Amino acid sequence: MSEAPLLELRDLRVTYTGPDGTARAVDGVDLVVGAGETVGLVGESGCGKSVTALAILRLVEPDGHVGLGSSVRLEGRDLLALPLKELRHVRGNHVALIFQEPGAALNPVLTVGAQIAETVREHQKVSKSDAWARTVEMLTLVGIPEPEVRARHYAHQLSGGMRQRVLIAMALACKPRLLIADEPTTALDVTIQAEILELLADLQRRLGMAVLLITHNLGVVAGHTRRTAVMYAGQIVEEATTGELFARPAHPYTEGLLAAVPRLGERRERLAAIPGQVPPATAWPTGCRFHPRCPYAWDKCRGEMPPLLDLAPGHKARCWLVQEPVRRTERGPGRTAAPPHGT
Amino acid sequence: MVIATPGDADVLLPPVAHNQTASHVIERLFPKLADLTLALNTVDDSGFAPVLAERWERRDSLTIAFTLEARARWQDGVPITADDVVFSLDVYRDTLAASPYAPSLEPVAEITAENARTAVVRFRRVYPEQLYDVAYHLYVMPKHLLDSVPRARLASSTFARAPVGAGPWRFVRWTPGAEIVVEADTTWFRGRPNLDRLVWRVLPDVSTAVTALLGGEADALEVVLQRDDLERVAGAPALRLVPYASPLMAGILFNVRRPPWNDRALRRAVAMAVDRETIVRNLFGPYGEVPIGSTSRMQWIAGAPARQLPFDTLAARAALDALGWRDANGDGVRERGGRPLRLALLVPTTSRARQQAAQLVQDQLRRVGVELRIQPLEFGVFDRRTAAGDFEAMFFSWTLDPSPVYLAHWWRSGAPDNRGGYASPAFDSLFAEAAAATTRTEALPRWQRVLEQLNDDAPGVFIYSPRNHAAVARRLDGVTIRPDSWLAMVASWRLAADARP
Amino acid sequence: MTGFAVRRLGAALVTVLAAVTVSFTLAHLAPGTPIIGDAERLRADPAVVARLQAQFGLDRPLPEQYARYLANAARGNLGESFVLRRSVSSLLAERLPNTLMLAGAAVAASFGLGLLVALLQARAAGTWLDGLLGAATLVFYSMPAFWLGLVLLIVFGQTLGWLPLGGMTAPGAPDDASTAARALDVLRHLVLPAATLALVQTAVVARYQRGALVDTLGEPYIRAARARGLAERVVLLRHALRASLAPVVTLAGMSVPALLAGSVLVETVFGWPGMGRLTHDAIQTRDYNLIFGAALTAGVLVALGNLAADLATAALDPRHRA
Amino acid sequence: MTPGAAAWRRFRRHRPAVLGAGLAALVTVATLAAPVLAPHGPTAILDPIALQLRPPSPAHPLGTDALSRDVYSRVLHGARVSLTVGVAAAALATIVAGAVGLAAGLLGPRTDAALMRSVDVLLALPRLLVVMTAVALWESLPLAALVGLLGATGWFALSRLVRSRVRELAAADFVTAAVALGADRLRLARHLLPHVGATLVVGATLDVGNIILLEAGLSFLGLGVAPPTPTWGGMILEGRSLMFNAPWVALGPGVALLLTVLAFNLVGDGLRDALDPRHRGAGLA
Repeated sequence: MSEAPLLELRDLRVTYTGPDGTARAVDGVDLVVGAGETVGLVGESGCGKSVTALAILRLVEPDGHVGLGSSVRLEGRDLLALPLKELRHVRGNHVALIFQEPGAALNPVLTVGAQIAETVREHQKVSKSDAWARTVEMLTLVGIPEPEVRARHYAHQLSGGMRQRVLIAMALACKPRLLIADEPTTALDVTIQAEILELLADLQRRLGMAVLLITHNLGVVAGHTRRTAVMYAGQIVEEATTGELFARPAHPYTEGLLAAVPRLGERRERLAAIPGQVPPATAWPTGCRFHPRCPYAWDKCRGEMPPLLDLAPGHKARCWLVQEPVRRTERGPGRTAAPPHGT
Repeated sequence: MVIATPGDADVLLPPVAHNQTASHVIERLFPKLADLTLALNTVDDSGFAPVLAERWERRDSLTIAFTLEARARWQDGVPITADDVVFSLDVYRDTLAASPYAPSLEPVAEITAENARTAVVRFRRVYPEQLYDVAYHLYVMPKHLLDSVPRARLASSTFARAPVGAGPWRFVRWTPGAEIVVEADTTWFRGRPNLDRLVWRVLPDVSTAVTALLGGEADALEVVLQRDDLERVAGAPALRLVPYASPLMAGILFNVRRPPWNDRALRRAVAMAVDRETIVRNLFGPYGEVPIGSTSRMQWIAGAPARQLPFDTLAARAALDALGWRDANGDGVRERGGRPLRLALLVPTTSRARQQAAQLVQDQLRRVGVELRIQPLEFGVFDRRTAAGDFEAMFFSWTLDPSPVYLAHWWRSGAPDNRGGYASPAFDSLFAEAAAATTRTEALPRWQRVLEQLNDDAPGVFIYSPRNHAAVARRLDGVTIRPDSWLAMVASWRLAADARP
Repeated sequence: MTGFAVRRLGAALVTVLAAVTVSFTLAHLAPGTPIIGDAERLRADPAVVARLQAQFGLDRPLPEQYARYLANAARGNLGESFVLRRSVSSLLAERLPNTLMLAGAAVAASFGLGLLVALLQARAAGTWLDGLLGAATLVFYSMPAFWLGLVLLIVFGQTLGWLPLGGMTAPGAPDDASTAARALDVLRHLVLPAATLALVQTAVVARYQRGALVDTLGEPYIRAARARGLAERVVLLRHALRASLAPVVTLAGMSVPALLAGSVLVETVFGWPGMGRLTHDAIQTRDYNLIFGAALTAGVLVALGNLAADLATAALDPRHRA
Repeated sequence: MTPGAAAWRRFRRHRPAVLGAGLAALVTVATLAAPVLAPHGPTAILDPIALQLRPPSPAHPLGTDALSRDVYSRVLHGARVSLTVGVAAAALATIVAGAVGLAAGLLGPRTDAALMRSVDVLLALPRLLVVMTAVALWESLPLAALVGLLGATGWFALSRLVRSRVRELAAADFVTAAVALGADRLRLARHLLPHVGATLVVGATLDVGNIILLEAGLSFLGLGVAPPTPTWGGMILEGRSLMFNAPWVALGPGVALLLTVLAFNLVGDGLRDALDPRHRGAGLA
């Protein structure tokens, strides 16, 4: 048979236990990322996408717990079963992670160069000076001017875009096979966002790695990913090739997200948003978890949780509308009167 | 030999040193003309042994001529001359040097250097203890090293911290707060001491000193005073207790200038309410005693059968009632004319024994309706306030002089150390008679009357006189202690034969 | 940078001045007069007293005495101790190193131990080990230092007999003792007093540092470091500890007043010949010049501590290098 | 759930804090009921010869001291001075800290700068030494003066906390609104006081322990309340010279001191965690 995919999540579940009860932050996620592929994972904050990213590298411990039946396979090896020592060899080396707040992800009291070099030295048996050379090389690669000088700077001495470049350099220093980028541009200026995305795309081509791009903004995945999965309330609610998803969104949530994407040349007073908020992870609604916010919801949605239903080859959605598409036309989204903001 | 000492020396210069540790070190380093022998007979000349002076002669009733030892040298090699003796008296007398010992040398009119080896002392008046005063209270110091130092600066001079003497011991070093070291002068003209060096180790208090002794960190301690410490030493196989008569006497002194304590009957009543025996047993167990009056065991008059006030609570209560002090309001304290019978007692914080005794007295007086208020004061403040007469009662502890004549300092009308203001013509005349006696047999009954006069007038309550015990390591032999100065004979102490390396 | 230095220096000067002024004010507000020499000298002769008063300048009006004192102090002349009859500066010079040794050892020990405890706790935050160590530090934090000293003295000095009972050196060390033997001797005497002072301070450091570490371990950059595959040891020591060290180092610099106060009690218990005991004696005997000298020294030490804290903070946290 | 109830719930869940509160209550009861609980008077000399320095026994659970007094009874009575001084001085310090903190936070930048610079300097003074100097120089100080002295030297750090809390609040909407409505500063202070209350209560509780230790330290140096009134520090001082022969004399008061200070520190930690949610995690686990 064919080789195992690069990354394969099966029934990933992550729970947190706190004073308010147990939060099922990630609740049965299946996801596959092929070698060299770019996949988008989209959803509002609080829907579990960041936790999914962390869980891949088992970074949710000790506060969070990964479900017993879950598996995270990297080229067939289950990372969840790996001893910590071997897992560390995967972290930063085979799979790298970049976070949304480039400022917060850099240690303020170490120079950025030192942080890149230490990563290199952690995973490769190289001398200090070689690691430093590699650091400068990587900073050059991500387009930082005067890399020698910048390497000796601290995070607070760099601009936001510069910091994100540093993080990318750091993530790529060991030539990982998979880069998980969690909201890599959210904290940045719009102009810099584009630059960073271009840089990522460029590097991906040159280094031949796979990218899992996590964002709340569908606009970011457009043009950058081949496939996109949409997450809501700890679950994947829709998955398709990016083009298909934009062309034929099947899940009302996806529709909502698409409506929120600012289109070029379009100036609107306010982004069309999905009414309401993601419910707290300790109390997911019964039935379809989106039903309280869904303009189409009917009794079935409230009583029974839909499975991921195949819609077309490679296009799945977790919505009863897939079975009863007729209901979509009966009740348009515009008819719900929703409060402008959550309470 | 390591001597544990609770408290560092202040200065190592005889006329200006004040504390015990300093005087012990000074006594090892500087020579006197002559010294007392073990008998502590201060009255006639037979009680003295030559030190710096090889002999002396009485030229008349006011003059003694001392011939200095020819071999005597300062430890820097310079010979000791009569000029040094003249110079030393001058320093003691100089008001700029402000020596506390000046009053003891008051009877000396002048000292002249007849030639390099002869110093002639002239006294102001005829009295039996002339030799004692000039020999015992005057240390001879090197003029050639001290002459250039301004008198007011003597105490802070480098000499006072690293003295050059001419005693049987030679100064080695002084590490303030830690230790003072002297070593045997092997060339000393009266023969070298047996031990090689003496180290005074400064420790925070007696209890720690005892523990240091028990742990083998020290060999000797001047006084182990309290019962619990004594029992610890007594139980230690490597140590022994060497008893000797104590120069110490402690008790409560009333300020008789302050009413109602000018009332002799009131003082007597209070004195009768104090159970001195219980206090002594509490403080010292079997190792202390109730003094017969204003004297200590060390003084030769301590054996006189003097009459004392009895401990008699009933009599005390009756006397207080009779004086009109009654507890009308039932608060447990007697009052008269609306004024409660209260006595404020100053006690120095430095003395554990006095603190403890004061609280016992407080308890005993409470039983007869007298309220004793204890005011603990730091020693310096205690001393200053009592010297200024700013007190109602003080808990004193006096280190007495070997000579009973010095009792005058405390009790004679207007005497410098008469802090309580006691003034009794009867006492003054009895005292004069006693001091004029030229033999002990003649003097003893007269001293007894002196003591009885004090007991009757009760200017104070004479509570305890400890039986001193030095703690000494068993490896030391030949340990003889002269009560007035426990290390006086240390030159003859030696290591026991089986302890020699 | 110059502005920074000038500001710091100014603050230091104000601290020193405040220490002297407070002691001067307290001393002169108090009833009674200073004891010159001692009571017996006072009794000697009123003329002598007057002359001594004049000699020490105590007959002048207060503001003049104060100004005079400051002027002399600025020239390095702290006057003479009334009681010990030596120059105050020589007394301070003699005692200060001992206290610095004691406090230095205590600071070093409390830091090492405090950080270790904090690391153990933070790594196991929320577990029984964390709770146990937390309870232990709180107990030491609540313990009177002088009492702890007594207990240590009984246990290690008397019962076990491992360590000396007080003082700084064994008595009568031979003059030819080697430097190493002397150092070892002082070290043996140092253990208990330093441990007493250190244990209380350790509790402070550990409590503070645990909190800082737990906060830091929740920072995104720690997760980022873990995500890069760094060993837990590296994450804890190189990333979390370093990043959370600045506040506790500041705390150390600011702990000079507490250390000075602690040294008074601990030196009294152990008979350690340091500044604390000297100050205590000076206060007890109303040795004015010595009190002022001690206050001045304390002020200088506090100012230096603050300065050291500033420098260390700047060294540890690049964000503060402004 | 009101914030108060939430805080109370958090405090109740904080097991060490509950333990501390229990201990503190116990000490308080001991203080008030000492005459009933103690088998002997604190100054009662039982038998100065036969009962001197007896080790602990059923009759004298903590032994007797050099004057044959019952150490247990003295420890019970000693709680009075410690607790009175601790609570009263902490209360005083807290009031001053609150006043200074509010003044600095509300009276404008000049007052603020002046007050906070002064606090900086005052913080640099070793508290024990200052108090020691004052106590020693005044020879005998009544208890009230001691309380005053300890209170007057205890507000520096807390005033700074209060001030920063006030500044934080001053930026809050309701204060801006109040100012816009022309509320005078006194009114404003009244508005703010409940909000800085948590900071004050926590500070006060933690300072009680500190002050008790300080008072004990002074007594240990012989600078405290005069005998025969029993104080824990004074008892340790008495026990100090006896520690090799009769360690129980210093042991009893030392443990009492430790437990009392521990109690207040536990309660203080618990209160801080309960009242100041931002601080949670940084305290004791």
